[in-house]
Amino acid sequence: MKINVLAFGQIADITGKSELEIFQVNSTGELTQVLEKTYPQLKSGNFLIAVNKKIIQKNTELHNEDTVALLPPFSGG
Amino acid sequence: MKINVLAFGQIADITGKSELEIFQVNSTGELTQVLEKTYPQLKSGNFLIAVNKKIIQKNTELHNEDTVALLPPFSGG
Amino acid sequence: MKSEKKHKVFVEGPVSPSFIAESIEKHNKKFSIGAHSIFLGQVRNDKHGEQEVAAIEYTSYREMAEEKFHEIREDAFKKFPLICMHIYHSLGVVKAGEISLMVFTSSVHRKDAMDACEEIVERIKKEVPVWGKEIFSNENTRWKINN
Amino acid sequence: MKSEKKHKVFVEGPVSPSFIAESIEKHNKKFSIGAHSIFLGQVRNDKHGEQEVAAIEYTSYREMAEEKFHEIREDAFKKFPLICMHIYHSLGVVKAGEISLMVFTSSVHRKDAMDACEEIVERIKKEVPVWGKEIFSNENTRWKINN
Repeated sequence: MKINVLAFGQIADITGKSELEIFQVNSTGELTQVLEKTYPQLKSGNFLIAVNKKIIQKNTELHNEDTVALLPPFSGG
Repeated sequence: MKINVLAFGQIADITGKSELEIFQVNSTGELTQVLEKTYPQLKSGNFLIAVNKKIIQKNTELHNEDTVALLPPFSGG
Repeated sequence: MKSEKKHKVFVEGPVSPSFIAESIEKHNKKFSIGAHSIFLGQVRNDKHGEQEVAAIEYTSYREMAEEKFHEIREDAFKKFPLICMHIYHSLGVVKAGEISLMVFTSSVHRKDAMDACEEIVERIKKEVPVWGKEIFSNENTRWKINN
Repeated sequence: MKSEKKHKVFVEGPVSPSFIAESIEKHNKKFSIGAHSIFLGQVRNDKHGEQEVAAIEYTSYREMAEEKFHEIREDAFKKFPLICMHIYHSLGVVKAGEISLMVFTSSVHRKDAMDACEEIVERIKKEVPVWGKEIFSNENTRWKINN
């Protein structure tokens, strides 16, 4: 069970890299708990989560090779 | 007492010229009566009247050398 | 009246894309601008029975139109926090597919430029004494009606 | 997904005025168009204390952004009777005074192009995963916040 994690903007500044692999997590809730242990600054929670490019609003089950993106507030344009 | 009359667009098509001089009229009402005698097609009344570049909404007194413009519906842009 | 001369609106013939590009480029030292809104009016080949519009010939009551453009300009600067505003309108013949009106507003934030641009376009259509004569492919003509 | 490739949105660096002119010119054989509405986002030299923004570096979650641009495009064509729509957004460094976003809509009548353009710009700002990093003259950086 492997989850590909993508970090952007301010979140990538915190993680220090834009791609991570996280193993043995079954939901987005578990994933963020794991990430927050390694990167306590993520606890501020100022980001949305997209699973396979779709933004999710609540805890979501994950499957092997899913891609989870951590999206800080957009500032394009 | 001389009034300079400017005609534009469809109105100039009716009058056949874009500039006219009309004498001895004291108001826009009198002026249009005079014009309608010469150009009966003006009776349709599909135009606004500007006195010295300001559109007027009701019968307006005229003075020597005033400029009265006959303005059919605008279609710029 | 001097400020009207500074802001020449009427151009002979169409507003060209290269002219528009130059207008845009001139703003690249105005560092407080965050948003430009540009409206372009293009001549359509409207059908009328079997004929279609090949061009529009624009005429104007020029002195009054220039005063009205000035008034619209001043009102927009009062109502919206604009940094720049440019209006160009064609006189003479503009062919189908060519551009006859450009309204170009610039502001710090997008909403002001967009709202101002829209309002200026509406006012030009309603208030400025300009007339378009549609010239059909067979050389018949008809006075354009704005909606 | 094929149609996203047909409508490439991201460009490296700024959107140049000459590119905008070419985009406009390409519509001069589309004779049913009566109105173009163009929005341009320009990089401001916003002040932060004593520093000022010299440039913005744009990054994106590209695959998701392209899907979102596609969705915004499809929705706009469904909602408004548009003839054409073009969206260009910069990636990489865009200096103050340069253009980082162009939304270009065309329709028969002006209201459709203007309303669509405005709605597309709002949706891009809110929904598309793009991030701007402000680079100050002293090379400090700060993540941009949209309002």
